[in-house]
Amino acid sequence: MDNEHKDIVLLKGNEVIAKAAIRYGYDGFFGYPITPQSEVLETLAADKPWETTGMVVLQAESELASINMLYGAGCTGKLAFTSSSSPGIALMQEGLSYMAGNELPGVIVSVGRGGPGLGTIQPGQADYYQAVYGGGNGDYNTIVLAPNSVQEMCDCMGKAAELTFKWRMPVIVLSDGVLGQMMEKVELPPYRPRRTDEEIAKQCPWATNGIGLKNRKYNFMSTLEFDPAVMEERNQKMAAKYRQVEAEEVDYELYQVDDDTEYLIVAYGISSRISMKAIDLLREAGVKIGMLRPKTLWPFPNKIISQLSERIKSILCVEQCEGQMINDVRLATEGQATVFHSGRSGGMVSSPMEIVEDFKRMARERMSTNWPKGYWMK
Amino acid sequence: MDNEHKDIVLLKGNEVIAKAAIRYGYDGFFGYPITPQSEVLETLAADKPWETTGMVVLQAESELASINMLYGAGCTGKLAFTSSSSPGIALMQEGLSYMAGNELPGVIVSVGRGGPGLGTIQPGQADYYQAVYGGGNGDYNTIVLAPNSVQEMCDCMGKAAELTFKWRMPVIVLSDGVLGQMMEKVELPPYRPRRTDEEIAKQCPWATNGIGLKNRKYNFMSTLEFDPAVMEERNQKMAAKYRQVEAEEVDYELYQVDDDTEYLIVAYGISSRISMKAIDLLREAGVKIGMLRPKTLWPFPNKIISQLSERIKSILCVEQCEGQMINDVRLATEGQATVFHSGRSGGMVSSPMEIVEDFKRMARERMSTNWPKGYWMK
Amino acid sequence: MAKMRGAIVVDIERCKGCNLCTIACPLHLVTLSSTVNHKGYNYAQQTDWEKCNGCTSCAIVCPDGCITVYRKKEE
Amino acid sequence: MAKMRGAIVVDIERCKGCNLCTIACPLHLVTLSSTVNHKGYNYAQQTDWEKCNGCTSCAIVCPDGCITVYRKKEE
Amino acid sequence: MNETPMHYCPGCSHGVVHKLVAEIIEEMGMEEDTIAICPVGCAVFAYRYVDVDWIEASHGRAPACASAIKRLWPNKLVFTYQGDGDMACIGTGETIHALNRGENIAMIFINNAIYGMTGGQMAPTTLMGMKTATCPYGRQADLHGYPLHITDLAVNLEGTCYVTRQAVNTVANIRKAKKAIRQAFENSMNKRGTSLVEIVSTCASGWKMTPEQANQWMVDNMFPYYPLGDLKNTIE
Amino acid sequence: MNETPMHYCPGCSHGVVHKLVAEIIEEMGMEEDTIAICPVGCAVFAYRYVDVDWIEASHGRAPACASAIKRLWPNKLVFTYQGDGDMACIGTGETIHALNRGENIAMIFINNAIYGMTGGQMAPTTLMGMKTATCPYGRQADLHGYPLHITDLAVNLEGTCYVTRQAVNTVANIRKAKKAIRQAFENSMNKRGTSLVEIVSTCASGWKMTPEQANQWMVDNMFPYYPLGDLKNTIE
Amino acid sequence: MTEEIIISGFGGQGVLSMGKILAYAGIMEGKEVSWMPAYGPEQRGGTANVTVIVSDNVVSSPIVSAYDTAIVLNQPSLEKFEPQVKPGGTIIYDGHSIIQPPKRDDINVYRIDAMEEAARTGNSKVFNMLVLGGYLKVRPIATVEDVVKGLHKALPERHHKLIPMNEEAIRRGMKLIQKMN
Amino acid sequence: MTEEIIISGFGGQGVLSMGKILAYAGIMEGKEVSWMPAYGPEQRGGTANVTVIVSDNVVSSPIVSAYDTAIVLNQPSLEKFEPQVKPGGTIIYDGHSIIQPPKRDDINVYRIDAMEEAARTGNSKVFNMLVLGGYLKVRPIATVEDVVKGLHKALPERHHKLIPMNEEAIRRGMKLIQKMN
Ligand SMILES: Cc1ncc(C[n+]2csc(CCOP(=O)(O)OP(=O)(O)O)c2C)c(N)n1
Ligand SMILES: Cc1ncc(C[n+]2csc(CCOP(=O)(O)OP(=O)(O)O)c2C)c(N)n1
Ligand code: SF4
Ligand code: SF4
Ligand code: SF4
Ligand code: SF4
Ligand code: SF4
Ligand code: SF4
Ligand SMILES: [Mg+2]
Ligand SMILES: [Mg+2]
Repeated sequence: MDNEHKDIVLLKGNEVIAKAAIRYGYDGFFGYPITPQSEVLETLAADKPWETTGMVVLQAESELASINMLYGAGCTGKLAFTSSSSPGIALMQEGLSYMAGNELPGVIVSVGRGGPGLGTIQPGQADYYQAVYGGGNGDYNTIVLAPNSVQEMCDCMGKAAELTFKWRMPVIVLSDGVLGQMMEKVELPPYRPRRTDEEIAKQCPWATNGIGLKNRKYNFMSTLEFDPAVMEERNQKMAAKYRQVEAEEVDYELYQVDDDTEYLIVAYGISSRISMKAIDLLREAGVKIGMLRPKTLWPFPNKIISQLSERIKSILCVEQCEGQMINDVRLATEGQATVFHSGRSGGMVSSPMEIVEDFKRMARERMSTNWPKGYWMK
Repeated sequence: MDNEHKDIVLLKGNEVIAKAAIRYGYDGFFGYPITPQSEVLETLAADKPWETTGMVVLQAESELASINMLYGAGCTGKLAFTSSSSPGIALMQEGLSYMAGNELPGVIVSVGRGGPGLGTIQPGQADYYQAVYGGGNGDYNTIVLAPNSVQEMCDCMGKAAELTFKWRMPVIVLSDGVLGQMMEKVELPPYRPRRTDEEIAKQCPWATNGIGLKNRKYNFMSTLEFDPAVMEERNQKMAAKYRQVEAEEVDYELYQVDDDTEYLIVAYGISSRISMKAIDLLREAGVKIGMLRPKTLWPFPNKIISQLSERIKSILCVEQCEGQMINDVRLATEGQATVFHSGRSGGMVSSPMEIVEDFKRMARERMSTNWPKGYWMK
Repeated sequence: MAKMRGAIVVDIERCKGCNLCTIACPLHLVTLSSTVNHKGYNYAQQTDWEKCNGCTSCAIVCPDGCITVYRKKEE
Repeated sequence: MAKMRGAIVVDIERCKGCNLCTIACPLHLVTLSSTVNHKGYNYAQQTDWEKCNGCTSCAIVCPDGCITVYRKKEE
Repeated sequence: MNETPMHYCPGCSHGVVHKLVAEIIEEMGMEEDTIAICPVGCAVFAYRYVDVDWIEASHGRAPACASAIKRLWPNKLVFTYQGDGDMACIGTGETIHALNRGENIAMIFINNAIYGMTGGQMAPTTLMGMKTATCPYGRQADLHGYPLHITDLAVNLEGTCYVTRQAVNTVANIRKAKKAIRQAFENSMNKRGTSLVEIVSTCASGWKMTPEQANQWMVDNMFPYYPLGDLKNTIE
Repeated sequence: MNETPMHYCPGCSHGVVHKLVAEIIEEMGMEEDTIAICPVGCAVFAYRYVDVDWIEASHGRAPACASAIKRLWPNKLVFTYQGDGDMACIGTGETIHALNRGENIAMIFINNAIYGMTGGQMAPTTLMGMKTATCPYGRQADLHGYPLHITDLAVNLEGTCYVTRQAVNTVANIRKAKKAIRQAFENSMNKRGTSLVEIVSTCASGWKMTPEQANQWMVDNMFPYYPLGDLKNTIE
Repeated sequence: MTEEIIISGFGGQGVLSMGKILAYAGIMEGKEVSWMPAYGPEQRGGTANVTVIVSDNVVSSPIVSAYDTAIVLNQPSLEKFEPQVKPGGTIIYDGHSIIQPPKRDDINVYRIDAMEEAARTGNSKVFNMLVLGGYLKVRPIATVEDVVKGLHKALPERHHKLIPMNEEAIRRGMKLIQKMN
Repeated sequence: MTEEIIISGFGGQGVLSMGKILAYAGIMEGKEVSWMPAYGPEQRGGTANVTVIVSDNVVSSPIVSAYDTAIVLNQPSLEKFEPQVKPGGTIIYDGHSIIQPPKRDDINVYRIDAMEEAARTGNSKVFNMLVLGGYLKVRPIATVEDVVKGLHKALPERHHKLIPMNEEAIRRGMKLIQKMN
């Protein structure tokens, strides 16, 4: 192991995304500036990886161009990524649908801000639907990873690189402006060499890169089909793959969840960090509360939520938006628990005390009334 | 009433969209060709409404331009629409988020084809998520109407015009390639004059059109906020409006649902038409089956589905995709009923017999096993 | 001097009867058949086997690559 | 001949101390203060009330519209 | 120009151009008949400062937005106000096509060779060798391509009636720029086609200079590459 | 060119150009070192007919896709093959910026003045007065704007090394077009910047003519507006 | 009465407009109708088909699992749709375009040599009207008068002068059709 | 030990880098840290603040509801953050920039005339280091040595020559700070 990587540094989440990508052997980055993620491209531009690892860095003319560059890179079996924020990700939806439809690798970092529209440049988590349900057309899914620390921003770049080739589907790293802008200690990974052409030819016999032709037929990458029956087959094959990903790749973390836990918070990303503090405060006050933090938003940790729902009175879903993941939590409970919303929106971020207050309100309402199952506190 | 409107004509759904828009007094259309909806613009171009009603018709350079033209029109209080199909709608997600964020009127006709990506030019219903959950950033909703006949394509243009101004939010007419391409008898509405500038000034004091300035301050339309607290307030105000729309605008239709109904199909658009035939066939065989057809997909008919779920054994959700609306149906059942999927994808469309077969399979599985609640047949 | 003799073979089932070869042949040796192929097109055929000089014009303009030209030098 | 006499009033709190008026004044009558306004900027001020001819150059170049020029003809 | 203090950095060209726009609208008596469209970029808040009806368009799409509006409201003064990132980068398609359709709008184009709002990244108009946050070692052809002179492209499009390049660094240039913008606005009212007024501008913050240095740097470096003057005028 | 029967209409120019592309790749011995990018448009299925690795890009974005690929695979022959709707309408931004960055790719541009695939709608390149499904009474400046000659714009962009306009209606023109495409491909391999080869083409179906009539109409109407020949060549 | 018909052939054979005229004829008879096309991505050539339903009742599904009548105008169409004709239903094929005729014996098989007739008279435009005539002969769901009324509706004004020619072709088609089993 | 600090002032006052140096100093002490900025859309001017947490334990939430220490360098910052200081906590303000000093008496109020000192010495660059010194005096969460080590980490190599000057400013700031209540 070289020395530098053991060096613990203080970096912004966005900077770490860039540095991790270089070290994890990414082949390319294509992106367009937007607050609060511009440091990704800026860090790459400053670090000049094209002179060291050979990574290509290109400032695209728009997010549309970015995603279609990523599409091109993915078609040829290269490991590449793009990065943007809320409206920029909105512009990528057609491209994402194409990537998913062609079962391509590619990593999309989404650093959420307040919305809708241009919104605010302050942090937000209102792009859950955008990432998990997608605005692209057709039946497709993308893996969605949700880091909650600068270190995890770093690790996610490695995990995304692995998953995107393992399953041949785009991976979204859904982050937010807090994680992008805050600094924490981080241990960067050792440098991993980029794959050689030969390795790519071996790993990606499906890719359209002209290499390895001696051992295979010509490839093409197209989402168009003459015959809808063929398209349907492709969709069914993809759907089967998605079921497999759901079975194998769910990832989550429990905090203060034991047999006695009476209340559950479900939160991801920055909300999970703030919730930890809220839980500490509530535990100090004697409340038996814990947290489930999805580390993958798709596939979603349905099973564990369903299990916990059987015995937990009510769930507080904390997200910095008007309520999006809460839908998936409600689905996962299968009607067994009542789910309440907590969180700010438009660029505002909850403080730990605000979550505590929301919890108290939930507990009060929960006790005073007989709420219908799955009631959504609005 | 003039004579022409009483004339019953045989028209394609797409043609009717165009003719209805002219007659309902739309001020503008902005769109880009794409199969299977190109007849919308083509019919407008042939009918030359700019010479009669004064409606503006402009072929845009892309779907991005289309939606931003619609945005401009909406800002100024004009009644305008655009029309496209799957990947074209994907490109409109940022613009839609801007429109919703500014609470603008505007109608978007989405004529679904097989996906994902370029997919096929055959009909599809895989753009439910795209329409109902949206791929734009931030917390927003749009009203989604789901016609199931050429006549309803016509009527929806009137209903959309009304709702989009009533609630100041974009309205999506979610159709599919069958409805767009098939011909049925249709009674076109009488010509309704376009609003005059004075009427617009009165109806839309919020609009940025320079008119009516003597009676108001300068207006501006912006989704950007300096201060996230102000953005949050805007979001909360919008969320409150959405709750009101959910309370007032849910629309659905029941077919063969009575006290004895044991099985329920939930289907919208073309799937509901095919399902009607399947139900007729099943009823002939003595099966007590009926259908709930959402006419609004957002707001979704949660309450009635929840009520019916209390007594109905299991639900077959028919849609021409790998399963999207089924999520909302499952949410609506609140865990009280098991929901199964039926439908083709990628441009394939179920035949009535295929739905009958899927029903049989459901009934068999339902009886033979103790399925967990909300089990999703995949 | 050596004279070129040519002959063309049309892939009848591939031909779409666009007529471009007909126009391109400087010697007007190609016409469309009166019967159609399986796809329903009137396909191209050479009318005069003698005059063709194998210039390949017909093949060059054919968008569907239906025409093969055979050539031999005749002394 | 009639001579123009001018005087400028700077909206001190609006001023951002960009110094462009200073450069624009043909008579070098404007400088930045050594103290700052509430926003923390060293604001513009006229140093010589006598020489100003009210040419408005300073006002025209000011990006923030901080300068009002008063003029009167002096015979 | 109203009393609201502007959010721009000290010495920013946007402020000067805003003043001109406000003055012209007032002089033309068009306050009540103008629909103005501002971009995503530092001028995103233009609506705070000039009292007419304003629309904040999405990044790069102001020309599409304005095209629809002018067609729906043919008797209004409709203009866009855009930066170089907005107009010449993400919005290239909308720009070229609005110009080519000859929409009866005016387009004001603030070319400061950088992305001001997002913190000084490279714009398509950034000069060769110039340092920005995303080309910290200077713009280089192989990595970043060449500066895009979109205004020159506009000249060759049939829909444009007036294409000009101006600056606001001196009193004389400010006066000329004002005349140009007024001409463009009049063209919109007279339905003569599309007018494009480029203002070669400074961005002291993005360039990491004082406003004075920025003005000088502009004269020395920008003007040679983006020479001032009328490029096309079919009206005179 | 493989044996797969093409889906094109009788007489379509696409077929001829496909043949040329296939021949050149074979002549250059580049079958195993080519990455070709086809558009959304009638040529969407190009990958069926020419045996190299192909990518079907989303509508208009082939230049962006190709830019990334050439940078990642600098020693491959990378070219796009696009229609006028694809390249000059929805993809205007990606086209201009790839050209301006001087990406080392070749771009083949089939200008048939119409949207063939979707059934004959107006394209940006549709001539004035020409009738299409979306301008059934003929293209008119006030309603539809002017024909866009994007190839002429390319000439003024610093990143382009070779810009030419060709046709494939006669044996002689086919030969010239072939030379042009070969030059463009060589430029890509030699990393000399971007080459743009426009092929003025027919679309008998979209134009509602027979293939012969279409060829004649092209000679009479398209060539005057889109004159053939090299527009820029920095290589010779 | 409900008649569910599929008409299928090459693009350019007039399949879609034949369906449209049939649907309009249905309307003239006061019936409910639906017309649903399907085609490939080719602009010229390729295959096209249309499902027409003419019924006394409101048409629920425009998509059907089996047809009362299939009119097949090329070989692939025959292969695709012969199995989908209801037992006791009808299949009509063009004698020239179909090399291998239908084999089912639980349906009524008719042949019409419309292509030949059109070639003979040198008027390929009326091919589909000849076929329509044949169909109406064996499945008289509308009178020729109503079909002609339907033609007035289906064709743009400027083509109305061609209606007499079309009518004649319909009547000729009625004579051309022959039962094959 | 957990210290939750907010530093707030105008953009350009060096608020963010002061926070960064503090965070690095914490690392040098072997502590866990987080640094979270907030700023407006202006590129120059406007307000900026940063929340720094230095703790013996892993930092859960980088966002806190109340602060142990608030360092406020302009009037709006004081108004915003004075109420958010924990009882018994500390507020430090710059004497020149703040016209209306803090009023709470359940917290420790300190004043440092750093702006004045910086103006006096003609070196406005060290303003934030003077403030940092003052802070370290009253909240000695790190030794000056560790802060200097932190400076080495926080500053790019090319600025290392400025470190002695910064160290000196820190030490001077320690002397400048005065308790006000
Ligand atoms: C879709 C989208 N992409 C990116 C951004 C981020 N963004 C905001 S302003 C801007 C560029 C501004 O530069 P320019 O247009 O030159 O204006 P200036 O600030 O220099 O006046 C960018 C990229 C955005 N808001 N939306
Ligand atoms: C985003 C998107 N918009 C629209 C379409 C529909 N579409 C397919 S091809 C095409 C235009 C094709 O025209 P052109 O590029 O000129 O190619 P041609 O068919 O004439 O060769 C369009 C608009 C699409 N597939 N995707
Ligand atoms: S080879 Fe030449 S002469 Fe012979 S048929 Fe072809 S075009 Fe005519
Ligand atoms: S050019 Fe080719 S396709 Fe056309 S008629 Fe001749 S052989 Fe047939
Ligand atoms: S008005 Fe003219 S002379 Fe007077 S201060 Fe201003 S620039 Fe100087
Ligand atoms: S130009 Fe205006 S903002 Fe700048 S220093 Fe002078 S008065 Fe102040
Ligand atoms: S960043 Fe540049 S363009 Fe933006 S306000 Fe500051 S100086 Fe002006
Ligand atoms: S529609 Fe036009 S471009 Fe497309 S294949 Fe047919 S002739 Fe060629
Ligand atoms: Mg700029
Ligand atoms: Mg074309």
